[in-house]
Amino acid sequence: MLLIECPYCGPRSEEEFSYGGEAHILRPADPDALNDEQWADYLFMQGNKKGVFYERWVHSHGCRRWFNVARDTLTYEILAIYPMGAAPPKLDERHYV
Amino acid sequence: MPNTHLRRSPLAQLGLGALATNARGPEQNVALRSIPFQTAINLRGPAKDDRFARAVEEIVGTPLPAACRALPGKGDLRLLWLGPDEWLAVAPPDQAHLIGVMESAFGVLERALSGQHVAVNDVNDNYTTIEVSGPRSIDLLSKGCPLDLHPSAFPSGSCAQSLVAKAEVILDRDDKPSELRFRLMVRPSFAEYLWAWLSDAGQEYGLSVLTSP
Amino acid sequence: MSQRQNLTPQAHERADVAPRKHEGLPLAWPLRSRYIRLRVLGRELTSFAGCEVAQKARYSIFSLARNAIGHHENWQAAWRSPEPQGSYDAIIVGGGGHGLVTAYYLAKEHRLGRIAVLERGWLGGGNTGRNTTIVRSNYLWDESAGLYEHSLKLWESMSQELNFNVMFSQRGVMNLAHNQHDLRELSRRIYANRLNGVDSEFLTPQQVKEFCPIIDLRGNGRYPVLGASLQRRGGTARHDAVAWGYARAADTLGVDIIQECPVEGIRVSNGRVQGVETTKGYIGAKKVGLVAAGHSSVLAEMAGVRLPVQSLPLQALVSEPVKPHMNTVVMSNAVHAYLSQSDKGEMVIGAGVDKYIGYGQRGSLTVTEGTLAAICELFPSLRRLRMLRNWGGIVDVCPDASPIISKTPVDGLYVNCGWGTGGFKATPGSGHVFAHTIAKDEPHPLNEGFRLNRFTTGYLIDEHGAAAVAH
Amino acid sequence: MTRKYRLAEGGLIDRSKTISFTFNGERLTGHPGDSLASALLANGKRLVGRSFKYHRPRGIVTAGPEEPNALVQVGRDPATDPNLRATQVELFDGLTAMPQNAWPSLEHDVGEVNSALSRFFPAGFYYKTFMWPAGAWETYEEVIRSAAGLGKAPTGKDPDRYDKTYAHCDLLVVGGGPAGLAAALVAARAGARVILAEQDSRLGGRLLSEPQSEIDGKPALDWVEAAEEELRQSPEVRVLTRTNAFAYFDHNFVALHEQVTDHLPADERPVELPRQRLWKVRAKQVVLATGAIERPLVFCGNDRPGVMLASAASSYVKRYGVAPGERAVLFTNNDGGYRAALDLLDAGVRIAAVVDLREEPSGPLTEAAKERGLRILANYAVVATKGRKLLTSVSAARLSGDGKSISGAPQELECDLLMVSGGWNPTVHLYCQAKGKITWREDIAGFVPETGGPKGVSCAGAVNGVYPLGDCLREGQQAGVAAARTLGMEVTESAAPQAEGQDFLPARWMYLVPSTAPTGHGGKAFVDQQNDVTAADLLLALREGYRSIEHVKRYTTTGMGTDQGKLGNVNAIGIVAEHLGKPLPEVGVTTFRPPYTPVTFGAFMGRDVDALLDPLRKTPIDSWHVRSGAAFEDVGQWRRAWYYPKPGEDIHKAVNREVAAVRQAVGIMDASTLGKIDIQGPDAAEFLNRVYTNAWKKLAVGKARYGLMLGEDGMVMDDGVTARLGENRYLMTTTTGNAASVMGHLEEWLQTEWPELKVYLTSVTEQFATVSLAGPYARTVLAQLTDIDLSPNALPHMCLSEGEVAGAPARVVRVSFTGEAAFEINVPSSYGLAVWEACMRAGEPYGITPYGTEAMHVLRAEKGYIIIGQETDGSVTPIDLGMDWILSKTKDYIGRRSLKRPDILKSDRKQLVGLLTENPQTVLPEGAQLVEELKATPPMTMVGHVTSSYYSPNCGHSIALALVKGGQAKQGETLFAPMLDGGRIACTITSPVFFDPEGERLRA
Repeated sequence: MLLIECPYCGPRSEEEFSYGGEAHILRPADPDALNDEQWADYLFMQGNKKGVFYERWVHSHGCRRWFNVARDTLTYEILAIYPMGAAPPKLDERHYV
Repeated sequence: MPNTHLRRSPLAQLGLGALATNARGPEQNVALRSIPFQTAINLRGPAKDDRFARAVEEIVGTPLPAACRALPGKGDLRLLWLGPDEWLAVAPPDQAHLIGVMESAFGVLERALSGQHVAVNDVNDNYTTIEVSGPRSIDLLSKGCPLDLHPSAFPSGSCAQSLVAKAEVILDRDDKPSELRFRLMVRPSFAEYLWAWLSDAGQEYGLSVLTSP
Repeated sequence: MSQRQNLTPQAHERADVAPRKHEGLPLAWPLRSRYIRLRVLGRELTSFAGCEVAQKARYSIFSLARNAIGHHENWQAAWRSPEPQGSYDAIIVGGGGHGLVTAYYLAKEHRLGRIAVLERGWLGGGNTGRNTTIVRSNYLWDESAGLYEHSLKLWESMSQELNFNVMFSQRGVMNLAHNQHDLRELSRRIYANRLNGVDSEFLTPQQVKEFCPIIDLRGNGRYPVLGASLQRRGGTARHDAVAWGYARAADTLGVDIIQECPVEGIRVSNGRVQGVETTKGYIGAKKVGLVAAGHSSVLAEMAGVRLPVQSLPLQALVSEPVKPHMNTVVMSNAVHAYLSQSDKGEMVIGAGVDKYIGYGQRGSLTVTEGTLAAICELFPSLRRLRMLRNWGGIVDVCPDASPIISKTPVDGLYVNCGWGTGGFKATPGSGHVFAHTIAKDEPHPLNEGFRLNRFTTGYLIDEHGAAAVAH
Repeated sequence: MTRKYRLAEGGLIDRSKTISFTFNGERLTGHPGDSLASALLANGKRLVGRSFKYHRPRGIVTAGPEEPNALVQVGRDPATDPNLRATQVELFDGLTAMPQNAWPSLEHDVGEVNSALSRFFPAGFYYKTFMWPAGAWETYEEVIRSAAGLGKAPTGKDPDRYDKTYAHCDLLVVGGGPAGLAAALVAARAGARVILAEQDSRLGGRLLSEPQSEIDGKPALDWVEAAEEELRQSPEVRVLTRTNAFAYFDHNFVALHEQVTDHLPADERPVELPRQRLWKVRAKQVVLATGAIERPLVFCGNDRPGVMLASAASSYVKRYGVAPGERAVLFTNNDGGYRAALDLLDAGVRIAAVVDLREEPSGPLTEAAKERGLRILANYAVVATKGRKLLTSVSAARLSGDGKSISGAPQELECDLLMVSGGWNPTVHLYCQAKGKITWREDIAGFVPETGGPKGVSCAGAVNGVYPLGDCLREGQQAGVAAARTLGMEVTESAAPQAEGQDFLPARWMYLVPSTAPTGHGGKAFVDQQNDVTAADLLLALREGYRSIEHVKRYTTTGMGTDQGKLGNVNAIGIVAEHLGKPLPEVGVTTFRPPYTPVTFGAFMGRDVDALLDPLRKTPIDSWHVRSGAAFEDVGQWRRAWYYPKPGEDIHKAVNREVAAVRQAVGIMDASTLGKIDIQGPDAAEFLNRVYTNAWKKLAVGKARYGLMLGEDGMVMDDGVTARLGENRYLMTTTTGNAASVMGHLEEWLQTEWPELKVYLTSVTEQFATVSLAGPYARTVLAQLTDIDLSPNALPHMCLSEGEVAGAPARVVRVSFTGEAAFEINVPSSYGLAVWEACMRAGEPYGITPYGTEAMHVLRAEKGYIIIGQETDGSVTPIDLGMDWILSKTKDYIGRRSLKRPDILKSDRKQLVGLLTENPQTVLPEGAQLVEELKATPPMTMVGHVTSSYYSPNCGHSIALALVKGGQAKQGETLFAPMLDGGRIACTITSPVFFDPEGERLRA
């Protein structure tokens, strides 16, 4: 049961949020320039990191704003929260087998 | 002019009038009240732009509230923060003309603020209001609301969008000097559910139904 | 509803219901005859797949009685605990049900010589030992129905094939419909199942009540029961026994099962797999099959292969044991719950999937609350039962809620993952076709559709409706 | 029954009141303050249950939540609770309890035959047999199932109510013993918001059973009382007794289970109170003062009724004023165990002997026992016990030099109570759930929390392996101070409460006590009494290769009973470690899974039940539908009118009538549930261009257009009509079911991909009620109610106009989902009912007919219009639907690139077609699968399926829509729909448009 600090509303409970998967995947500017494999990569090959993962959340039952979260997907520790469009913070990798 | 007497509260089916009293009874530690037909205007715009903020203040009589806060304006109006570029002006039913005032004012403003844009939406009927008051209000709401409503975390003047049970609500805490008071703005289609839920959850505290304004 | 000719009870009673039991597959025979031979040979060492392995005494009521006299001190180990060899013909990464079955069939049907199963923890410690043990094959799409039905047939002869009682109990699986949309989808699936040769029938609410008397069809309900599909050949099995039974059988065929041996790297050169780095050192391999459920993408990434899977927490729970209270399996998509009673008497309940990636093997309380509220609504007599244990697994979910059983861009590297909530029931079939894929370097006809590149070409097999929970 | 077991004085019971209860049908008495277990003991009831597998007679072993044996069924069906631990059930007047798992009776249980045959039922026996003949398993299984299970589930609906609530605090203290109280007190004094959760009915923890202890020079219970008083008086403190902290989630979220009225007689339970409550606590800091549980010894015959934990025997004497036996033997491996012998001696119980595993017993309590003249058999072990339904004697024998076997002849000690102490297991469950790491402490032979654990969690007292009372108080206070300081609170330093107290050491650790015969060769030494797992079973598992502790657990089921191994697990690990020759910590522990003790399903449900399970959303016009006798269907959370049967009508007659009325006269429909999204901003058109497949930049103000929305995977996601209200303002409609998801989808793209677009989105679904008038007289009816010019020229198809309708401010849009000329009247939702009623009145002369969703489905199917979720299922592209015309070729949009993937371009994909049955009266079942070639038996190759199918009174025959492989090129071909009863329906592929293909009517 995560406690997520919405950058706009402050710390709120997990129930108020929805998940948006991996962050920093940009829609290709010219989709037609991509071959099928590249397009599939954009569409489906989302990261599934065990360790520090940069992901998107939306405060869906609150202010409805999207933002980015860096979270350890094993310990569920939240390491950073930053707005959409911002570059991800530099965090130490965590290696789990 | 529209015939406002044609309007019907989303809770009309419940026949609350027959149950309602004017004040909370001594054994009753929590009270519910239906407040239909409130004027509600959703306002979007650039918070950081002074001209926008000033224009809002001029119309509603209050500066833009800070995050998760609500401020009183003129004529019983309250301006609620909903998000970084979103507010809700709530006022009694007779203030419905404000929407026209805003639309034209911001229309002018938008043209003046080239590159900025503003949106105004009449959401009067998109919400109805249920007021929860009485000393056990926080206990009652906490049964369904994940927010920390303790005065140290959510003092009077706070507002938030959250959940109460399975209904999305806008909570606006506006205590009277001697009484905890929360206003819950909820979509009309959820109103019966929310009312039933609050009535059920409030049973153990003793529950009054107060007369609607 | 004659206007739509909706399924009437009469139509079903005399319908072409699939027989309750199926003959054992021909596949089972070679092993059985070997067993017979082995019994004659007694405890003699037999060479299998180039490896000296002590044959195991058969389990039976007689062996049990014999051993009782010997204070149970003469039982053999179900499997050896060997140290890894320097290299293998094939390495299966993941000692869950799917991995063990794969190894078993590689040895049994494809006669691969040296095979190892590498398990990071203990056999069956992942989703094999964490699921709600439901087995069924009533999937919508042809590809899924083919694979799961193949699997179901293997379930029907598994205990005999393995000489290990996996307690496969065909007590029927019901899927409930709660609204018109559910009914329409249910009907579509029943028709498809029947034409695919999968047993499936429609139950009216009254028939649902007769089949499972503790369901409250209406109550004050938000979710009335408007009908159900029933697969009578579906049911449950003892999950741990599946891992142990296949481990014992694979070990008998010479497969090295190496526990507590996490894989830390996969060596690839010239586009071909060379072996794996483990905590017990480097082990060479001509072929490597990844069967690691929630950890599949972590492993595949070691070989530079990206997989379209997300690893999500999935919860399950059991009640304290009570005397027999229900005799079937009930699933409800609308409220994300599935329920059966174990032989021990525990009510076994599957809950929903958490929405975010998590390797922590635990889920949110919210999910448990939602599931139990739904269970309490459908089965009001269960409200006073108490939750005894609650746990989480990591399910690997594909965008189309169907698995991947496939070659990969790396030669000699194969992947079997993305089972979401459907993995346990598929165990024998999945391992069987995966063994074929590894051995022949081409898919078995039954897993052709489940290739990795379907995400590129767009041939998705959307089974979201078939999964018991929303992904 | 004799009252000789109730002591003349002492205990925290109210002797002034006598209450009656029944057990096993017998009427017995006790006092307020008794547990069911203490009352049973007071009544001399020593046999209370039968074991799970062997049906062996069992008695009360503990005085707390770790009880493995005394499980009872309390209350009458349907308000009955199986598997309650008698040690935790508070006695109340009128309580009825029954023993479980015994038939025909507790005294004479036929299941006991299992015990005689037990050598054939070792661990895992079922994996090895019941396989012959193939397919007979289910027959065996029925027998096994009826023998298994413990209590009985209720058969009817639970009459009780449950509650749940969130709570927030600065500090959550779990455990109301001395350490927990000390922590709570100091934090409360610093002004912290504190929640103190205690599973017992009273605060005090171990002190309740050690009333002789002193704190700050006063009786310990006086200190407890003062502490409780102070805490209850503090406004920011919440003291929760009868509350079990059962699960620890991420970020300091802890779930508590409070039993609110279970302890009250049925007629004293306030109706307004729930039976139980689930607390969902988010704490900034947590102090776990969860204590420790005494560990039993594993020896032959250790499950006989009369064998009890030493600390439990003390509890019965000290807390409940009950002598748990008449003549006792103590079997211990540590000094602390002697406390029970002394307590019982003080209470006048004879102590036959102390059997001490230690070679040279010493320690303060041992010395006290020696002084009192107790007979101590040093370096001795209990090797057997006797007595069928109650212990009559134990055999003790001297240990060999290495302690691994017995030397010398056993001697028999007569007794009816054997008190056992094998050391203590710190209760680290919650700490482990909090992802704290534990470490093995050799000196106390226990797993304790590692120091420096997870953020915000600390442990205090016995859970840390700290036993002396004074140390527990000090640790508790320190933890409270540290928590408050972490939160930035001022804490004034004060001395911790002072108390004497001692450890239970020295001890001699032995996980499996040797017996006269090798393990498994006679006599059963139980590790897990509830699941009947013996030491021999563990060794068998190891022998068979199940060497991981998790395998041992699963193979033998040790620790999987309702007590979750609170007594047995460390012994099991110890035995496994010894056998494998590994250090104990290397074997490791099994996962500490929640809940700590079982929690009622009803508590998780709370009030999310019946009508409150899920919101049932109603439109502003819903009450009219109810009054008019509508049948409803649920669409997502919405309740929608399905059809309006008149007396004597079934669904078909009603729908046929409604469908005909729309085509021939005028129909009225409540379309308020459609999603509505206000889109404003200078880039609104560009935004629509990106999210819809067709072009939007040229739509004029006052006009509307149909749009199709795809997912980025190219699959159809939603559709609807969007109107341009102003220069920079549009109103989008979505399907009912997708309103929220479309809004989410649009916000996601806007905020995460296209933040540069100047667009604001606002959901206004419920701002408007939507009344749809359709049919030849729709215009005539509406014209009576409005000043808006409705003429086809002034308001043509797909145009809108604003004005007043029936006194309400309205926007009228000419949009049709029926193929008739139709007017969608949008009014603020509070006016919805009035406008609907006005339309009904105005339409009466024209035969206005309300129609529901079913008729709407038929009408649109006649026109070949799709319904999202019916013709589409997430795997259908617009090309498949024959809607290529709506795909812009000149701009990009979400999903466009995906439509160019090879498998999407194939011509044999399933495509939308119409179907006409051979017999026009036959209606294909929806969901029916289609084949080109019939075979006698399955499998048959399916080429498609029926998505929608109805009888069309307007066409005079049945119509169906279907998705068929390559269907668009197969017009005129015949397909068959095999029926479940062996029949088949032949049909011909046609165009999906069955009615008015030119669309003249809707433009009328």
